Amino acid sequence: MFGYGGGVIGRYCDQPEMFPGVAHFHTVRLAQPSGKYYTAEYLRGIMDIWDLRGSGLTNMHGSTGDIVLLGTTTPQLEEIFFDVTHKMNTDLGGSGGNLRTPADCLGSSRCEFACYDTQDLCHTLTNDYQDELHRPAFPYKFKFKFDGCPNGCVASIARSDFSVIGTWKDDIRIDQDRVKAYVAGEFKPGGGSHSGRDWGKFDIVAEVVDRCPTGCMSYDGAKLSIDNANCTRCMHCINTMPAAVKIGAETGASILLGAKAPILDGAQMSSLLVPFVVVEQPYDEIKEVIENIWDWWMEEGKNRERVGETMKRLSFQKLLEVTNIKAMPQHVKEPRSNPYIFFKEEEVPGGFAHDEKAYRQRHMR
Amino acid sequence: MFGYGGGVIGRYCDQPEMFPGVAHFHTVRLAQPSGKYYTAEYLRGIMDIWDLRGSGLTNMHGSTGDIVLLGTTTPQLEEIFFDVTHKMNTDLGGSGGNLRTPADCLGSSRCEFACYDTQDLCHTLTNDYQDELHRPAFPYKFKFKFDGCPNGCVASIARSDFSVIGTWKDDIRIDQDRVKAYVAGEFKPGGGSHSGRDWGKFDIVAEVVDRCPTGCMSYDGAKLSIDNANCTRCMHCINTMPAAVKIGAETGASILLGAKAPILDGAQMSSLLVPFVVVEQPYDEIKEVIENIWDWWMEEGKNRERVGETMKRLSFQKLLEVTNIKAMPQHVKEPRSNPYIFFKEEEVPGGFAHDEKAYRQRHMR
Amino acid sequence: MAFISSGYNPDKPMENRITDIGPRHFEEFYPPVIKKNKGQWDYHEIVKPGVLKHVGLSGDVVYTVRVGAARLMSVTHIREICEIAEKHCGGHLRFTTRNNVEFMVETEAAVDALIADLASRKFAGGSQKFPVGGTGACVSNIVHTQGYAHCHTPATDASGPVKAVMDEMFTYFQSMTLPAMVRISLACCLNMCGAVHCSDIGIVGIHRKPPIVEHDRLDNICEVPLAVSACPTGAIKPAKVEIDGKKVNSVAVNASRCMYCGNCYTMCPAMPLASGEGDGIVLMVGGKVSNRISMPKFSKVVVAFIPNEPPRWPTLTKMIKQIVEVYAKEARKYERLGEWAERIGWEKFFELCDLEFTHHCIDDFRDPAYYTWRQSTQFKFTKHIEA
Amino acid sequence: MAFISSGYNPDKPMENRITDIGPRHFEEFYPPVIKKNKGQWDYHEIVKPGVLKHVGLSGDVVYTVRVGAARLMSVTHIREICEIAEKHCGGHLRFTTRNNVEFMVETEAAVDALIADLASRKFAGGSQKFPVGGTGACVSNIVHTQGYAHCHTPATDASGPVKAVMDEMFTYFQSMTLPAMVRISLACCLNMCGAVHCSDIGIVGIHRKPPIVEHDRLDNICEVPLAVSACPTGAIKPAKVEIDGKKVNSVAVNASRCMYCGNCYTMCPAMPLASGEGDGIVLMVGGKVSNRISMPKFSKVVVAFIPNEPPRWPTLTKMIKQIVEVYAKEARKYERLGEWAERIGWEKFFELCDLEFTHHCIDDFRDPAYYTWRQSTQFKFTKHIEA
Ligand code: SRM
Ligand code: SRM
Ligand code: SRM
Ligand code: SRM
Ligand code: SF4
Ligand code: SF4
Ligand code: SF4
Ligand code: SF4
Ligand code: SF4
Ligand code: SF4
Ligand code: SF4
Ligand code: SF4
Repeated sequence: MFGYGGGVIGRYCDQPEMFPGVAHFHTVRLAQPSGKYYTAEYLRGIMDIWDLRGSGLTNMHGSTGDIVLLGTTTPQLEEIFFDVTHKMNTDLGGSGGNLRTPADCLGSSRCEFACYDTQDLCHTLTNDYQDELHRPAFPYKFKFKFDGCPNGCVASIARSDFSVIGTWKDDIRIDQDRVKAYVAGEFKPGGGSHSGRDWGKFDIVAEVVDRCPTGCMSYDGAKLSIDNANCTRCMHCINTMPAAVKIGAETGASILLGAKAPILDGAQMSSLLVPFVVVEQPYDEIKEVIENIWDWWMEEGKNRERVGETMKRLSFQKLLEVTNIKAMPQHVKEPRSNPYIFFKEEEVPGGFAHDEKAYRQRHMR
Repeated sequence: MFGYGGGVIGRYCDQPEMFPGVAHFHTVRLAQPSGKYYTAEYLRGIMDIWDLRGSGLTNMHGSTGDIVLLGTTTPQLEEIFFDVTHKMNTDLGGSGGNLRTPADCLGSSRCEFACYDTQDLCHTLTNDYQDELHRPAFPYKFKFKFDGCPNGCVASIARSDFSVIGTWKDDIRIDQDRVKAYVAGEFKPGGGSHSGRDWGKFDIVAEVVDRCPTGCMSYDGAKLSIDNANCTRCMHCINTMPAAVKIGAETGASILLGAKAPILDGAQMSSLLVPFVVVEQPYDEIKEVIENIWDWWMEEGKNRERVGETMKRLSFQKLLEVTNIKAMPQHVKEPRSNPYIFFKEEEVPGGFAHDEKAYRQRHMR
Repeated sequence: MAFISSGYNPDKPMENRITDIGPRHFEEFYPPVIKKNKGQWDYHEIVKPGVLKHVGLSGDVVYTVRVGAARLMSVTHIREICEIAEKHCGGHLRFTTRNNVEFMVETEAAVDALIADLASRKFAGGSQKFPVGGTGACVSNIVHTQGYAHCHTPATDASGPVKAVMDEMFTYFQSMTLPAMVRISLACCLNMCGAVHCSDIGIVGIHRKPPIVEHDRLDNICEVPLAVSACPTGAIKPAKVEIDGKKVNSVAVNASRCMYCGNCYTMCPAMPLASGEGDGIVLMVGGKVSNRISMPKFSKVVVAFIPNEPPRWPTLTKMIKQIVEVYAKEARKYERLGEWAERIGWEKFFELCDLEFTHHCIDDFRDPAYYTWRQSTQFKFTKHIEA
Repeated sequence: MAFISSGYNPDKPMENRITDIGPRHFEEFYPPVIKKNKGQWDYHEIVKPGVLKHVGLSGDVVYTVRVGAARLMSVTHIREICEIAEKHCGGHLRFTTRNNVEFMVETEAAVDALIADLASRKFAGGSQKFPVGGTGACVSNIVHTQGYAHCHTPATDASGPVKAVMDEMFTYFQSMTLPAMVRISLACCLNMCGAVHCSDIGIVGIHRKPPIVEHDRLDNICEVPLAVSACPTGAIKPAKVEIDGKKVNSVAVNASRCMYCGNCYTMCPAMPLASGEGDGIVLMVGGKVSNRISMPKFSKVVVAFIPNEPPRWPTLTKMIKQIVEVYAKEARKYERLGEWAERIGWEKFFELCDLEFTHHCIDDFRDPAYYTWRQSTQFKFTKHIEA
C-alpha cells in the first residue's frame, strides 16, 4: 500500500497457467478491534468490500489476530485500502519487519479475572504505534499481546515478543460465606467447567488446597486461608472457586519479553522482565520499556533476528541494562549453575591489567 | 615411570631459587584398594617408603580416589615404583589421557542397601584394564565410579565418565511387623539420622508416604503398600525405615555416561544409558558396553574431549548406535521439544532425492 | 470480484488519503450489558457446554453462547453469522482467541431461542453449521494455519487434518468430561504460526528431504550469502556449478547436516523442499500456556513422523484419539495433559498410550539437548526395557 | 627424604620389573566381621553422632566410629591412625569417600574405649586430633582439592578456607540436627576437582582477569594453535607481536570475551591469570548427587564473588553460616538445601538468607541460559521488587 510497508502479503500462484485468475492472489490483513467484539453492521461492511474486491474467502481471524482477507489482485489493493479507510474507518494490520497487529483477551469487558483493561491498553498502543506498525523499520517482526491474567487466554507468553500479563500484588480476596457455599455444593467448582462426568463431591482440600503449587493454602474445615507472601498467583484457587476467591485489589501486570516460534534457534516463551507495573492511562511506564527495547534491538539486532534471539545472544544482563531494570531473583527460575561469570572491567580492582612483574616475583617461570 | 604414561604428575616449583629443595616436586598417585579398607601394616609400609623417598606429606585420598603422595624429586620416582611394586604389591594410579583409578562406595561390605558388589566390580575392572590405566591412549581422562545404590555415596553420577549405580527390578521388600515397630517408635527413622533435635513423633504418612516422589505408596494405618510399577527406586522409604523396607531381590545396576567438571563446555552429570544390567562375574555385559564406548570415543573424540562432550557433540542417538542399545523413553527426562528431527536417508521413502520435474509440475516457478 | 473505483485516484495517491487510523475503537462494538458491567463482573458459571453465564456485581447477567467455527470463512457464512446476531443479540457478536464465535444474550429464554435457531442451521450434507460447545474441560476449536490453501511452505495441509481430527474430537467439543482443557493446534510447517509449540496437542507439518537447489536460476532470484546465512545448521555453502558449459554461482547443501527447516526456502525460492513422499506430520504433546498450577510448558515430540493421508488422515486421528482417551481415563481432575505425563513420567506415558518411542524423540538440537536426557537413576520399568 | 637404592637398576630398567598388578585385593584388608557378613547386612542405626551400628542377618554387629580428617596428612599422622587401629580394631581401618577415617569394633565397650582414646589425643594447640562425627543429618568433612599447597592454577587456597569454614560448622559435624545432610566442597579453580558442582554448598576459586600473555616466550613453550583452540569462548586469536624490534608469533586475548576459565593456561604456561586482587571465591549452593526424593542437581551461583581473606576468610564463613542456619530453621525434615530453595523459590531463598542478588547470578553461558530465566508469571513478591 502506498506509504505503507505492511498489511499485504504478496501471494503468487505456483501454477499461473492453470489458474490465471489467481496468478497473483494477495492476502490483506485488517486490524481487528481489540477484544474482537463486532456489530453485524460493521462486519457486513467489510464483507461487502471483500465480496466486491476479493475472493470472498476470509480467515477469521489469523493467528496473530488480524481479520485476514485471502486472495485479491494487485490493482484492487489500493481500492480496498481506500474503501476500508473511508467507509469502514479501519486500517490495515501489520506484516514484515514491523510491529504486528496487537491482540488481547477480552479482559475486563466480560471476565472477572482481568487485572487491567486489556482492550484499552491494546487499542491505545496500537494507535500510538501506527507508524511502527505500518512502516517496517525493525530487524524483524515484533508482536504485542495482552492477557488480562495468568490464565493467558490470548497465549501472549507463547506468541508475542512483548507479553503483558495481568497480576496483582496484594492479597487474594476470600468471601468465606461463599467458600462455605462451594463446600455445600451451592456453587459448582470451576463454575461448572467439569460437569457431565462424575468426579465425586467437591473436595476443597483435595481439589484446591492440595493442588496449590506453593502449598500456601489451608482449610480448617470452615475457613480457607492463604499465606499470600508465598502465593505465586497461579490462579488455580480462583479458577476453581471464582465466586468465592478473587484476585487482589491492587492490580497491574507483569511484562515478559521474547516469545517466538522455532525458526531459527528453537522456540522461546517470553521471559519475565518487569514483575509488576501499574497499568493506567497514558501507559507511559509501559511505553518507556517498549521504546528502550526497540532502540536497543534496532541498534543491535541482526537482520531477521527476533528480540528473543537478540537477548539470548547478548544476554539478559544486557537487556536489563538497556531497560534500566535492576537484576532480581524473580528474573530467573534458578541462578546460573555454571561459574563462567563475566565481570566488567570496572568491577575488578585494578581493572583487567595485571602487575606482571609482581606476579613473576611470586611465581617464577 | 618407565613404560607407563600416568601415575605421576610433574610439579615444578614457581620459585626454584627460593626453595631449591622442591624445585621439582612431583605427585605420585597410588591405586587405592577398592572400598578403602586398610590394615595398619600395609599403610605403615607405604608411609615408610614415603618417609624415605618423599616429602612425608600425603593426600588421603585424592578426589579421584588415589592414595596421593605429594612431592618428591625426579630420581626417586623409579625407586618408589620399585619399592611399591616389590614391597607393597601395589601399583600406580592413573593420570593423563587414560583410565583413571576407579573408585567405589563400600557397597555390600558394610551396607544393607548395596545392589551389587561394588568392590569386586571395581577391583576386577581396575585389573582387567591395567593397560588402559597406565598407558594413555584416550583423547582425555576417563573415570569409572561404582555406587552400590541410588544414594550415590561415591558421587559417581557427578564425578565419573562411566557411572555404575546399583538398582533392582522387582518389588521393594516390606517387613510389616517392623513397619509397625517404626510407627511404635521401636526403631528410629533413618536409623537415628535426625536425632538430637525434636522433629516430633515419627509420622509415617508425612515423612514417608507423602514424601515419596511418585506418590506410589500408601499406608492404611497398619499396612504399608507400594505400587512398585510406579516406584522410581529413589531410596527414600528405604533410607527412612532401613530395617523394615528393603531393596528388591533381583538386583543389578544402571549405567550412566558422561559426567565431567565444568571445563570446557559446562559441567555434566552422567546420563542414563543402560537402565538395568545384571552385575555378575565375569562382568562381560558391562565390559562390552565399556569397550564399545572406548572404540567409538577413541575414533571420534577430539583431543581433550571428555566422552560426555563427544556424546553432546555427536548426539545421544550416535551413542546408542555404537553401543547397540535401542532408544527408550527411560533415556530422557522428556522427549525433545523442538521438531528439528534428523532422518537418515534410508528412513525416507525415495531417500533424499527429489523428483524435481514432478515438483515443478505441481508448483510452477 | 469486480473492479469499480472506490474513489481512489492512482495519479494522485495522496488525495483524500486516510492513514494511520488503526482499528475501530472497541467500545463501539460492545453489547450494552458488556459496556455497563465492564470491570464489574462478579463471577461466572458454565450453564452447560458452550453456554457461559457471567454475573455482574450489579446483578446483571450475560449469557454467552459459543459456536464452533471453521476459521476459513466465506463472505456468505459471515453474513449468516451477522443475521443471527441481528436476530438474537441486537446485532452484537464476538470472536474468541481460538476463532470461535460468541453470541451474547441476557436471558435464559433468549439462550434457548438462540440455540434452537443455531441447531436448525445445517450444511447441505446435514452436519451442523453452528455447533455449540468449546467451554470448560473440553477440546475447543483447533487453532491452525493456512496450509495448502494459502501458504507457500506447508508440509501438510491445514483444513484437511483439522477437519478429520475435529470430527473425531467432536464429542469432547460438546461436553466437559475431560480432566482439563485440551488445546489442539496445527501448523503446516516449522514456522509454527500459532502457539503450536505450547499446545496440549500440536500437529506440525515437517519436511524430510533437504532442499532442491535450482542451480539454473538461484543466482538470479536469490542472494547467495543470504541463502548461506539462512541455514541454522551451517549446511549451506556457496558453490560454483557448471550448467551448459557455463559456470554459475549457486550453493551446495550438505544433506547430513540439514534438518529440513525450510528457512533457506523462505529466503530463497530456488530452494524448495516440499515433497510428496518426504512430507508429513510430527505430533507434539503436553504443552500449555496458562500459568495455572504449573508453569507454561513446551510441547514434546512423541511421534516423529506420520504420513500425509488425505482426505481423512486416519493414522493421525487414531493416534490423537488414543492419547486423549488414555489421558481422559488416567489424569486427575484439573490436570493438563503435560502435567499428567510429567507426573507419571514420560516412559509411562508412552507405555499407557501405546506409542512407539523412537530415537527421533531424543533431543539432539544444540547444547540444551543434554538437559532433556536423564541424569538420574529414577525411572520406571516399562515394556521398553527388555527382560 | 633420602636416597637409598631400592634395588632398581637404571641401566636395566626392565630387570625385576613388576607392572600392571593394580591395587591390592580388598579382601586382604577386611576386618573379620566385615568379611563374614558381607552382603548379609540387615539394617543400620546411628547410635550417636559419628557412631554407626550395622546389624547382620547373622546377628553380628559392627560399630563404626567415624573421625574427621584433614585429608592432607603427614606420615606421622597416618602412623598415629595406624596405632589406634592396632590398639582397638585388630589393625583394621578404612577411609570414607569424603576422606574421613573409620574405625570398626564389635562391642559397645570397645566403642567407649576407642572414643575415650580418640578424645584424649589433641594437637599442641589443644584442638581435637580425631573428632568423632560426620554421620546422619550433619555437615560432614569438606571435600576439597589441593589449593596453594600443590596445584598450579588455584584462584583460592584449599586448606585455609576449609579450616575456617569447618571451624564454624564444627557443631554441625558433631550433631545431626540439620534437616538433611549438608555436603560442603571446595575447588580452588574452575577445573573443580571433585563434585563441587553438585554440592549443597560449593566453594569455588575464580579468577577475574584475562590472562597475561607472555609474548617473549609464548612461542617457545606453547603451540599457538593449541592455545587458540583451548578457549571455549573464542577469545584468543593468533597475533604477531614486536619484541625488541623482532616479530614473534604470539596470541592476543579479547578481554571482553574472556570468562577467566584458565583453560588457556592449562594448555600454555605463558598465559597465567592468577592475580592477588582479581582472584577470589564464588559460592554455589543447592546441588546434590543422591537420587533420594529428587533427582541429582547442580549447585547454583548465589554469591558471584567473595574476596580471598586469609587466614580466616571471614566473609565466606559468615555467608555459609548464614545460609546453613536459615536452612536449618526453615527446611523440612529430609529436605536437602537445594530442594528447600526450589520449594520456596529462589527469590525467597535470597530474601530469607539475606543475600544480595546481582546480575552475575543470571546465566549467560550459551543457549541453555535461556532455560534458567523465568518463563512464567509465577513468582513471589520479595523486597527485591520495589514498591
Ligand atoms: C496468516 C498466518 C497464519 C494463519 O493462518 O493465521 C501466518 C502466515 C504466514 N506466516 Fe506466520 N502467520 C501467522 C501468525 C503467526 C504466528 C502466531 C501469532 O502471531 O500469534 C506465529 C508464531 C509467533 C511468532 O511470531 O513467533 C508465526 C510465525 C511465523 C514465522 C516464524 C517466526 C520465528 O521467528 O520463528 C514465520 C517465518 C518467517 O517470518 O519467515 C512466519 C511466516 C509466515 C508467512 C509470511 C510465510 C510465507 O511467506 O509464506 C505466512 C504468510 C501466509 C499468507 O499468505 O499470509 N510466521 N506466524 C498468521 C498471521 C495472520 C494474522 O496476521 O493474524
Ligand atoms: C589431585 C586432585 C585434586 C585433589 O586434591 O584431590 C586433582 C588435581 C588436578 N587436577 Fe583434577 N584432580 C583430582 C580429581 C579431579 C576430579 C574428581 C574425581 O576424579 O572424582 C575432577 C572432577 C571430575 C571430572 O573428572 O570431571 C577433576 C577435574 C579436573 C579437570 C577438569 C576436567 C574436565 O573435563 O572438566 C582438570 C583440567 C584438565 O584436565 O586440564 C583437572 C586437572 C587437574 C590437574 C592435573 C591440574 C594441573 O595440571 O595442575 C591437577 C594436578 C595437581 C597435582 O599436583 O596432582 N582436574 N579432577 C584429584 C586427583 C587425585 C586422585 O587421583 O585421587
Ligand atoms: C473466550 C476466551 C478469551 C477471548 O478473549 O476470546 C476465554 C475465556 C475464558 N477463559 Fe480462557 N479463554 C480463551 C482462550 C484461552 C486460552 C488460549 C488458547 O487456548 O489458545 C487459554 C490458554 C490455554 C493453554 O494453557 O494452553 C485459556 C486458558 C484458561 C484457563 C486455564 C486453564 C488451565 O487449566 O490451564 C482458565 C481457567 C479455567 O478454565 O478455569 C480460563 C478461563 C476462562 C474463563 C472462565 C474466564 C472468565 O471468567 O470468563 C472464560 C470462559 C472459559 C471457557 O470457555 O470455559 N482460560 N483460555 C478464549 C476462548 C477460546 C475458545 O474459543 O476456546
Ligand atoms: C561411608 C560412606 C560410603 C563410603 O564408601 O565411604 C557412606 C555411608 C553411608 N551412607 Fe552415604 N556415605 C558416604 C558418602 C555419601 C555421599 C558422597 C559425598 O558426600 O561425597 C553421598 C551423596 C551426597 C549428595 O547427595 O550430595 C551420600 C548419600 C547418602 C544418602 C542420601 C541422603 C540424602 O538425603 O540425599 C544416604 C541415605 C540416608 O542418609 O539416609 C546415605 C546413607 C549411608 C549409609 C546409611 C548407608 C548404610 O546403610 O550404611 C551409610 C552411613 C551414613 C552416615 O554416615 O550417616 N548416603 N553418602 C560415605 C561417608 C562420607 C563421609 O565421610 O561423610
Ligand atoms: S486471560 Fe484472564 S482476564 Fe483474560 S479472558 Fe482469560 S481469564 Fe479472563
Ligand atoms: S493463586 Fe495459586 S499459588 Fe496462590 S493460593 Fe491460589 S492456588 Fe495457591
Ligand atoms: S551408595 Fe548405596 S550401597 Fe553404597 S554405601 Fe551408599 S547407601 Fe550403601
Ligand atoms: S523408593 Fe522412592 S519412589 Fe519407590 S516407593 Fe520408596 S519413596 Fe516411593
Ligand atoms: S505454519 Fe508455515 S506453511 Fe503454515 S501458514 Fe505458517 S508459514 Fe505458512
Ligand atoms: S532446510 Fe534448513 S537446515 Fe536444511 S539447508 Fe535449508 S536452512 Fe539449512
Ligand atoms: S581445582 Fe584447580 S587448582 Fe584445585 S586441584 Fe583441581 S586443577 Fe588444581
Ligand atoms: S581464560 Fe578461558 S576464556 Fe579467557 S582467554 Fe583463557 S581460555 Fe579463553
